[in-house]
Amino acid sequence: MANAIESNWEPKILAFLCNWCSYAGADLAGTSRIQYPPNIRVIRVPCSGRINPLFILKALQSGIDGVLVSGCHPGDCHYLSGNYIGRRKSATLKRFLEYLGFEEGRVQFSWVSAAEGGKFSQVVDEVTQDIKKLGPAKRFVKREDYRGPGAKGSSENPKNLNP
Amino acid sequence: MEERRKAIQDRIREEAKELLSKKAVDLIIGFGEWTLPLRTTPIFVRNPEGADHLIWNSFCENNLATYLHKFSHFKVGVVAKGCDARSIVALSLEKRFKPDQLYLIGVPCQRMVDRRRVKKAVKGEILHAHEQGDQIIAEGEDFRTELKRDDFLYPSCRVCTHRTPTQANVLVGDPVEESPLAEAHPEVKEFEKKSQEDRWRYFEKESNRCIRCYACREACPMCYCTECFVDSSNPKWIEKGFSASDLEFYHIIRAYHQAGRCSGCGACERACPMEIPLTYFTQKLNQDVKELFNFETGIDPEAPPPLSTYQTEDRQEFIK
Amino acid sequence: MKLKLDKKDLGSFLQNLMDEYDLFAPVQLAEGVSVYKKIDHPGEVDLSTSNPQKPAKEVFFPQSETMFRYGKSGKQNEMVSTEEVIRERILFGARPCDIQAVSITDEVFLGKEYTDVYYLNKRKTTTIIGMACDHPLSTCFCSSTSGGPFLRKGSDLFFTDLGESFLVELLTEKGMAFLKNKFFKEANTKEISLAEGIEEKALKMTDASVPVEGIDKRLDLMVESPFWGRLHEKCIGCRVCTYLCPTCHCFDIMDETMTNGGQRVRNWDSCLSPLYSQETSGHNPRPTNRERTRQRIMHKFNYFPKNFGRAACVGCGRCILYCPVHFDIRQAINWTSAKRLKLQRGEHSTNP
Amino acid sequence: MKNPYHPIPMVVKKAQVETDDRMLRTIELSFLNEEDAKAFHFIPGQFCELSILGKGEAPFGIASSPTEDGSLKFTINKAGVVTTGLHHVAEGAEVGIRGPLGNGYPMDLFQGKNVLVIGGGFAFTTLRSLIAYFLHPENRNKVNDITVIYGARMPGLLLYKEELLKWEKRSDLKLVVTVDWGDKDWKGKVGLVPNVLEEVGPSSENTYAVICGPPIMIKFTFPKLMALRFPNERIYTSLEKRMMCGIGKCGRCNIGHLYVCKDGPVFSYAQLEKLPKDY
Repeated sequence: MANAIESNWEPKILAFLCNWCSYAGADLAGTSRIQYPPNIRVIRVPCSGRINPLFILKALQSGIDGVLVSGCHPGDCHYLSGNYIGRRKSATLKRFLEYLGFEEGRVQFSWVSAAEGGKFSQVVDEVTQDIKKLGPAKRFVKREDYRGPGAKGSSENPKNLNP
Repeated sequence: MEERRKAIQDRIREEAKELLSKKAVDLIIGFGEWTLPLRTTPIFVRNPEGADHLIWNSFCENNLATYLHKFSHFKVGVVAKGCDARSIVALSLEKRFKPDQLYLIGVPCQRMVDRRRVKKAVKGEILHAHEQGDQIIAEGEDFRTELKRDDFLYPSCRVCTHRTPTQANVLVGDPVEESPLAEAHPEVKEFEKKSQEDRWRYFEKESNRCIRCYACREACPMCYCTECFVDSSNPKWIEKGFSASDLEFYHIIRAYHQAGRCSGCGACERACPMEIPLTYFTQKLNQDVKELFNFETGIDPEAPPPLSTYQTEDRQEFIK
Repeated sequence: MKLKLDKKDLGSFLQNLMDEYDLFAPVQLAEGVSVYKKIDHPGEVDLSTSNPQKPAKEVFFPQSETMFRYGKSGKQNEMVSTEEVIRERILFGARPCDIQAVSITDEVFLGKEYTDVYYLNKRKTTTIIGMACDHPLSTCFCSSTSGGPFLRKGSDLFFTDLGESFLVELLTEKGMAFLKNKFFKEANTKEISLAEGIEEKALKMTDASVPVEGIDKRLDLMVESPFWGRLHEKCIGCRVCTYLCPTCHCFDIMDETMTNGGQRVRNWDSCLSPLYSQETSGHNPRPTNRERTRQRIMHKFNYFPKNFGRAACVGCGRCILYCPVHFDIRQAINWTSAKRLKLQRGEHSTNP
Repeated sequence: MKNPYHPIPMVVKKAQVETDDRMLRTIELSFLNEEDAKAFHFIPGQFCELSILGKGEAPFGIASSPTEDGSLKFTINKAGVVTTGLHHVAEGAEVGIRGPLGNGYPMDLFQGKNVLVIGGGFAFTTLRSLIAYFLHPENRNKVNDITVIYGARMPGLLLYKEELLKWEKRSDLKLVVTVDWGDKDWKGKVGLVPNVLEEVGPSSENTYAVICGPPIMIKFTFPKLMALRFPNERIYTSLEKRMMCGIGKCGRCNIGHLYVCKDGPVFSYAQLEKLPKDY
C-alpha cells in the first residue's frame, strides 16, 4: 500500500508568492530554464504580509498536501515592513499548527528575491521532497462522507453516504 | 482569607457609591449574588443605593471587559480582576475606548473556583455553597463536603501571574504576591509531551464536541469583530455544518486570532457548554508570544500588539 | 400493564433492540458532557447524568441535516433527497421534559399548511422510551410548565428506575408491541408501590412556583417596556441557551459545496445571533441584543402561546445551568409579574 | 408526501437587465415539467424561493401576473450571493423554485372598489403583477378606477419601461410616474412619491391603497394617506424580511406571532399596528 502511494502519488503544493520578489524569482527560474518539480500551484499575492492564516488553512482543508509562503528577504520589502510582519504571523502560526498535531513541514516559508531563480527552484525542490516524505495530507482534510450513521449529524439514511 | 474578602467587598461598594454619587460614571459593572450556588452574576449598578448589591468572592469568574463593547457610549466603572484589567489594556491598545471613558476598580484576585470541578467532586446536586477560610463548603440534600479551595481552581487561574491589576485607577486591597500555583499551564505541558499523532487525535476529539454555539467567541472580550470569519458569506471561509475539519478550522482560527491579545482569563473555556478545554490553545499561543517576542498581553499599556509590529532581529530560523 | 426489566438485562435488552432498530440514547462524550446519539454498542449508553447537555430534539431535528444532494451540473433532476428513514428507531432514556418538548416541536414541524417531511419521517418511525426523572435538579421547573418529572404523555414506553430494576409501563400501541419482549417480567406489587413512592417524592422536588401561567397576557402589555432594556444587559448573545433548549427549533438553510456537487443543509440557528435576522441590504430588524433577547422570551411565552395555545418552555433548566453569564429564565418570568414597576423606575438591576 | 423544501426545476427563458445601474435584472422562467406548471397557481403578491444549487435560496416576489400564461417573472436586485448568482444565470440555464408562498394581495376585498397603487424603486415587482392582473380584459371590470403612482430615483432606474409607456396610453388606468431627479430627456414628473401623492390627491372613498417601497418612502407616504382619510384597514403593504424556509418553520421572519413568509408578506396597516415593530 505504502509503495503504491509512493509510486503514483504526486503531492499538490500551493505556493503563495509575493509579487515583487518571489514571483519574479519564479519567473527568472522559468526564463533561465532552471528545472524544478511541477508540483506547485502558484498564487501571486502583493506581499508575504498579505497572507492570512485563513488562506493556508483553507488550502489544507481543501486537500492541498503542502503550502509554501515565499516573500522578499528582510529589508527588501516593497512595502518596507510587510515581510517582517508576515514573519511574526508565520512564526506563531507554524508553531501553533505543529503544536496541535499538524505534521512539521506541511507549511513552509522562504525568502526568495527576484534575482534568485536558482534558489527558487531549490526551495521548491526541497519543499516537494519534504512533502513527499510526509505523504498525502490526511489530517484536517475535509471528508465529504462525514454525515454517516452515528456521525454527529445523525441523519440515518444509508443512502446519504457518499460512495 | 475571610476578612480579606469582606474588606475587598466593602471597598468595592464604597468606591462604587462614591463614583455613582459624584456621577463620575454612568454605571458600575460588577458581580452580584445569584440564584445558583458557586456562582455570581454580572450586575449593572446605576445608583449609589444599588452599590450594596456588589459582592466579591471566589466565584466572580466572568471577564467583565466583554461588556465594555455593549456600553461603549457610557462612562463605565468596572470591577476588574487582574485578567479583566489586562483585557482592558489590550482593548485600549486597539483603540476601543475613549480616554477616561473607563474607571477601573482593581481587585487583587485570590484566584477563582472552578464550579464544574467542584460539582464533579461531590455526589449529588449542590444546593448551597460558601467559602470558609481556605475551604469551600458544599451542601446538598444529604451531604456536606468540605473541599480545599486551592485544589479546585480554574486552570487559567492556577497559572496566573498577574493577579493584581496593573493599570487600575484604584486598587481595593493590598497587592498579592505574584506567582503561579502551577508552573506552566498544566494542559499545555501535558499536551506538549505527547506524540504528534496523539496531539492531533486529542485535538480532533476535543474540537469535535463543539456545537458551534460560539459562546467562546461571545464570552471573549477580544472577539469584537463586526463580522466574524465564520459568519462571512462571501468569501465563505468555512461551512456551518459539522464536518470535523470545519470544527477544527473554527477552533484553530479563533484561537490564533487571540495570539498576542489573549489575557489568559479562560472565559472561553468557562463559557463552553461542552467543556472543551479551550485554554490549551490560547495558553500555548501566549507562551509562544512570550518566547518569540517577549510580550505579555495587557501588562505594558504602551507596547503595541506583537503581531502588528516587528523587530528586524525577530527569529527566522524556520524560513528557508 | 406494569412490567419490569432487571438492570443486569439492560445490556442484552438494548442489544436486542439494536438488531431491529436504530437506537438513540444518552452517551457521555467527556466527563460530565453527554448528548443523545446513535448507539453502536449498548455499553455506550449512559444513564448516570440527569439530563444530557443537548436535548433529545436532536433525534428528530439534527443540528445539521442534509436535505438533498445535487450533482455538479446544477441540474435539479440530479437531486437526491435524504428525507427517507430506512430503519425504525428508538429513543431510549429521554426525560419527560424532553419528551414534552417533542410535542412542542411537533406543533411547528407538523403544522397544518406545510409538513416538514424530514421531521415527520423521523418522528413517525421512532418509538420513545421515556425515563422517569426520579431526582429533579433545583433548576428544574417542569411542574410550572404543565409538565412533571413523571409525566408519561408522549412516551410509548416509560421506565422508572427502582435501583435493581426498571419498572416498565407500556403506554401506547407502539409500546404494546413490546409486551412479548423476552426481557420483560411481570412487576410485583412491592415494586409498583416503590415506584409510586419515588414518583411522589420527585413531584415534590420540582419547582411549581414559576408563574408561567398567564405570562402571555402579561407580556402582551410589555412589548415596549423598559424591562427589556435591563433584561438584556448581561446577555452576551452567545447561543448556548437556544441550542441547548429542547423547544427551540429555528434553523438556517445553506448550500455546502463539495468536489462533486454539493448538498443543501439545514443547521440550527439562534435568534440571539445578529445574523439571524440581518438582511442582505444591511438592515437588521432586530439590531441590538435588546430586541434579540426580547424575541427569545416573547417567542417562548407570548408568540408561541398565541399560535399554539401553550408556552414553548418545558422547564428543563438547561438554559439556567449552562449560561456563561448566569441568566436565569425563572427570574425573567418572575419579573414579568412582580418587579415590573420597580424596574421602570430605573433602580439597580440584578437582572436574571 | 410532497417535500416542501424541494425546488421544482425551471428554465430561464429570457433575461434582461432593467436599469442603467445594472443592479436589477428581470428573468423570465418557464416550467420544465408540464405537471409542475399545472399545479402552480398564484395570486399577485405571493413570492417564490429561487434557488441556484451551490449558492443557496432567496425569496423574490412574483412580478408576472397569473394572467400571463406559462412563465414567471422575477426582478432581482443584486445584493448578496444568491442574487449575484441569479444575475449571472444565462438563458437556458436551470433554476429551482419553491412556491408560491405567502398570502398575496387580498383580491376579494378589492372587488368592486377603486385601487390606488403606490410604488417606489424596485419594490414595484409585485405591484406590477397586481396591475397587470387587473388590466387583463377578464379582470378589468372587477375593480373600478385604478390609479398608479410609481417613483424611482432617476429615469434610468425605472422598471418595466416599455410596459409603463403602454399603460400611460390606456384610458382605463391613471398612471403617474415620477423621479427624484430628472435628466435632460425626462419629460415627466419630478418629485418624491409622498409629494406627488398629495398633488394627485386621490379620493379615499371606496378605495384601497396598496403601497410598496423603501421604508423611508413608506414612512412619509403614510401620513399623506392619513390626510387623504384612508383608514388603516384599507391600506395594504408587502413586507420584506430575511427568510429561509418560506413556510413558517425556520423562525426568523416573525413579527410578533405572525410569520411574514406564511401569514404575510401582505399586511394591512390595521394588522401591523398591533404588532411589535420588528421590521
